[in-house]
Amino acid sequence: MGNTYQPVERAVSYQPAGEGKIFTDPDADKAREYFYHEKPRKMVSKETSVKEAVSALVKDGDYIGVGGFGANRIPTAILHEIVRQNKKNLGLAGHTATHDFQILVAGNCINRCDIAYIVGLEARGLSKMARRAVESGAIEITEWTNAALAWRYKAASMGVSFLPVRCMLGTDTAKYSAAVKMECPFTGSVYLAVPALYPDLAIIHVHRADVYGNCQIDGIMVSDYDLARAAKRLIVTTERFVPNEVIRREPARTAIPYYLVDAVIEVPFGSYPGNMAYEYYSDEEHLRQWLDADGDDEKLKDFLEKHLYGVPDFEAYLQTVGGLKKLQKLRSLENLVEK
Amino acid sequence: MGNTYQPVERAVSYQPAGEGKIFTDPDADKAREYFYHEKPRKMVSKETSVKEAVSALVKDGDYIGVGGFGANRIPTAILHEIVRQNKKNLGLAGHTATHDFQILVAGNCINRCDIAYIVGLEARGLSKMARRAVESGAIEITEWTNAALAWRYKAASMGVSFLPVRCMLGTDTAKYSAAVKMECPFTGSVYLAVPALYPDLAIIHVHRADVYGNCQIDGIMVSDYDLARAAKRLIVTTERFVPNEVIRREPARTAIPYYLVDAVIEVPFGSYPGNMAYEYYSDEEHLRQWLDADGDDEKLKDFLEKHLYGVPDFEAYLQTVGGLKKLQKLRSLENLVEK
Amino acid sequence: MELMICLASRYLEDDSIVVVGTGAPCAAAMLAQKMYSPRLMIMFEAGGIGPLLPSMPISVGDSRTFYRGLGASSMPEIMETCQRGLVDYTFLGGAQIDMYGNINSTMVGTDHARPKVRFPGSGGANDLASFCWKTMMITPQDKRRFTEKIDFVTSPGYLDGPGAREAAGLPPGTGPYKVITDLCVIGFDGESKRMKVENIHPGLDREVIAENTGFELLWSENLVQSEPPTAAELQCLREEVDPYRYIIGRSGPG
Amino acid sequence: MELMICLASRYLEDDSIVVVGTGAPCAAAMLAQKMYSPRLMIMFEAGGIGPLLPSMPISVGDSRTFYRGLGASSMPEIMETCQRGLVDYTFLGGAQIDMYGNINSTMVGTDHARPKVRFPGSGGANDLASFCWKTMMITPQDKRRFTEKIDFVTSPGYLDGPGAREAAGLPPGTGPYKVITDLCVIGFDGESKRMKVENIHPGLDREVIAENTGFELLWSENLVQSEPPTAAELQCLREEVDPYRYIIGRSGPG
Repeated sequence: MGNTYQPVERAVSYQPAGEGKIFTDPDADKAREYFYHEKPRKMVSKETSVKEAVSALVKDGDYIGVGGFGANRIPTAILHEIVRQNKKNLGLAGHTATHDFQILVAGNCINRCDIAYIVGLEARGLSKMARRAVESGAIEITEWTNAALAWRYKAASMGVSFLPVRCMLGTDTAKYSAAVKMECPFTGSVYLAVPALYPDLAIIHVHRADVYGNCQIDGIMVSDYDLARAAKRLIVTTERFVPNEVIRREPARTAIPYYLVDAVIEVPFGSYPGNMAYEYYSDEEHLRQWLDADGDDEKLKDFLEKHLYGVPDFEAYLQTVGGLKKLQKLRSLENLVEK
Repeated sequence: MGNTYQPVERAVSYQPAGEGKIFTDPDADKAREYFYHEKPRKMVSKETSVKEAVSALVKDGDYIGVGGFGANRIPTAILHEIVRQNKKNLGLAGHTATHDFQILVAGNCINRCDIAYIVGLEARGLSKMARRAVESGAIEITEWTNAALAWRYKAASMGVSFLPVRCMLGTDTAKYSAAVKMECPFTGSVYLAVPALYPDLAIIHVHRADVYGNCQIDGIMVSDYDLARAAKRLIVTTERFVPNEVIRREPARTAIPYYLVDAVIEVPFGSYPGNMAYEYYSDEEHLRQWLDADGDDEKLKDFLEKHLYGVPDFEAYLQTVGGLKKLQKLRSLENLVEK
Repeated sequence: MELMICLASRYLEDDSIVVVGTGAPCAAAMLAQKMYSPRLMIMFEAGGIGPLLPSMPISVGDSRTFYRGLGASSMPEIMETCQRGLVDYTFLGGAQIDMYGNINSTMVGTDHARPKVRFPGSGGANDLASFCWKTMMITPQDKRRFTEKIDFVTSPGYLDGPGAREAAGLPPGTGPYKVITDLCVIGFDGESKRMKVENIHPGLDREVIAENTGFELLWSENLVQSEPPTAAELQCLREEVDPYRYIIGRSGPG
Repeated sequence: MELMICLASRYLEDDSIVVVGTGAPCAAAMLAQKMYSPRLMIMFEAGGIGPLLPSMPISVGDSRTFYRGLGASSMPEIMETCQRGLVDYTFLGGAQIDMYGNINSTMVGTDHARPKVRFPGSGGANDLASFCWKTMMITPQDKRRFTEKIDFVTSPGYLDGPGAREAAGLPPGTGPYKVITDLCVIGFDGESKRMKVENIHPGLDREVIAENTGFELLWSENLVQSEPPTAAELQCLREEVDPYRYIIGRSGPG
């Protein structure tokens, strides 16, 4: 009947497993104070523009978490605008950060990064520019894994300052992390403790939301359930606005309730050139152009001028890549429409 | 930039916060071994009968977790059958256990219980019988809270042997729990560690499932996401079977995937007399009869004979309380049909 | 009961979040929504978020708790939202309470293994009292209930006084806020963390209250008479919140 | 590449669960499903569970990974399913590997802050190598890649030998299982936990393999020639699994 696990008083030791830096404060009480005093619990419209949201809610030096995974369901419009507004010295959670990392590095916005997966775009290959940025030492880094970062968000989302995990043990990944080696109080098993990650800001793209910020996400959630709850500030972009009644019709589908959200903007095709499940597939041609361009400073400059700096907003960006015609094609691709 | 939280080596002490027993083994490695060797990863039909499932999968002495909350979405058919088959010396997670606790105590099935909420039926009042059973000392108890038990399931579901929590601190609830006082490795804040709870068996009622055991639940999940994952064995009853294609149409709605499930049985109205969201409201009249009967040994004996021991199965039980007519009434009540 | 519900409803500020149980607390929150705080967000510990309550739930996990809700989530989601610091208010009941607002809902007696009387236990009460910023209680007041030493501290008030919650590791800044009884409204003294009577219900006086309390109460310097329920409050409570008089028709705690 | 994929597919037993990435591992799992293990359950670390893959995903989080799936969950759900011990197989790649199956996918060089070459890092690889029961690798084999000392242990193999995983706190019973290269199939010696060649691909011999390995290999007592891809395997791979030759059309690791 489990009596072998009856707890006894025991002296133990916490040992740092790594020499990495912790870029964000894991203190759950300080986060509580922030949430209590700063989180907007008023259920009022939080509709705004991309420009306004980035200007008001992204501060130089902020530590940012990005929703989605890789190039899938990323909030591209916000990422572009951060670059356009020339935000500096941002920290980033590199939780399989691919095209998002690439955009922010192209804008020279990042100076520190918790790394699980960066510089690559999965099967598409590596970004030479992003790679150089990390190799140059311009970005301070701490190593983690996808699960470790997911659980760091989860700790924050649960309201505790750490969680015990079983990954990273025995490896150099731990050695360059900021995890702490500890023991289970019941079994004596070895664990790593990972610190809660409360980003200053999270940016997440969703399928639908009402103007208050109640959001639904279709398909996989990746880590966005926890990211939305861990973040001090949260900007949501949505494929489309829906009336509050749509949210209330299926309350079990609410992934992000309004009281977590600081700003919400309707951005159709907002994850382009990434994949948005059930909406549009990724634009592999354009992502290839990005990768080709970013191997060369001159080419990159021209490329960014054409697609990012030289356009006023996301809609204009979409025009530079083929507009609605292209997007229709990506929709057919996503939904396996035979043509 | 958070450097104040840079970990340093530190001697600390784990102190038992309570004198309660741990009824189940929190060891994550032993659970891993069990899951590896015993969990049925074959996607084959697991359809069976209530009688067969209880006979094959419920063993005397098992520690059981029950899905739902209070009398809502409880697997009544399985609970009745456990009583009918006279299973003995069961342990129970009393995670707001109300009518489920009452049924199992009426059958004299339980000898130990992790308590968050027992003997009461919420706004309906207390079960005198259940109360006497606990007061007599016949049931060994350890105190917890609803959140503590939810997080004990969650620890098991995550595959770790403990989680840090901030409830129970400073109270007698902790003193009669089996939690351990510890510190955060990063902030030094005080936490209680709660041990993972891997029940031998979980029983959960769901809205729909395919014959392989892929399940959907409508409305609130309570703690069943984690309970289904924490349990060594899992019996599911479902309001209705659906083809696998229904599951595949909306994969984001799969609450319990097949590889967690050992047996699945179609039991329409399977949560009666409890409330099944969107299907039927609770039968307050019948629950009142239970409460009235269980204050008196003779009355209880007659009541159980009529509704439980004297009927062969759940369908026959439903006949004793008014059959389909009654259930139609409860359906109208649930769905606020104006009549 | 009507008086207590009406008084409680006035303390729930608009644009805040409250986790309630069934009975009187739910009635108070519903009344507050209709009278004073239309954007008060009601949550239930089993997972319901922001329902348009069609009637009084009979269980904190029944389908009314998420009827046309903003969310139908889970117990971990609600409890973690509380632990994370997003929830302003909660309401508790209990069999005994002491001068620091510690509550017993577990047992009467001295032997935990064989209690004289067993109650349900914490349920979510300890969690909510630990995590929510302001804990409120609605309870009838008498000497047996308001007692010097409670038999079992199920849910934390200010424990044994100033600084005790923080020393125990509970989140700073949290704790008991108001106790609303059938005799008076009690707050907690900022220094000593002891119960301090703020309002006395119409027709009653200090003596009656003292007689019905098993420990020494503090008295506010600005002790005033409770504002009785208004006609509008009573009408709303009787016609919209609890038309079948499930709560207000009964006596005793909800 | 075709050879490696076909060989890998044969090691995935029916009625088991595998977490795969994109590229060759996904192709191997799809081929296994079609040829040998129809009930093999494929998961993706971003949340996809049991899809009816319409084509090769380009990201482990793209919508193909849960197309008509049994589940579309989350990264915590997949990683916790692995940590809980339910996942039988995983596949990894990497830039360097040592005789104990430790893998480097982080960097080349000695200064972590200024690496000579930076790779993406662990992603989910360290997690999967820590939690899944049997870790497999598909990789081309050469001296630069199969090296005595790797620059960075991103994901754990048997670390520095017998008992090291358990001593580090990793779940017992887990570890590298097979390494499938363009030259041979390598297992791990039960005692020493070192790489041990089991099959040599047609037309090759020990010398070629040794020349392309930066450390001393062990050789199985039952060293046999690899069974080349069958016509049926190749047809299925070329026509059904990867008709656009995304994987098999390229050279190098997937």
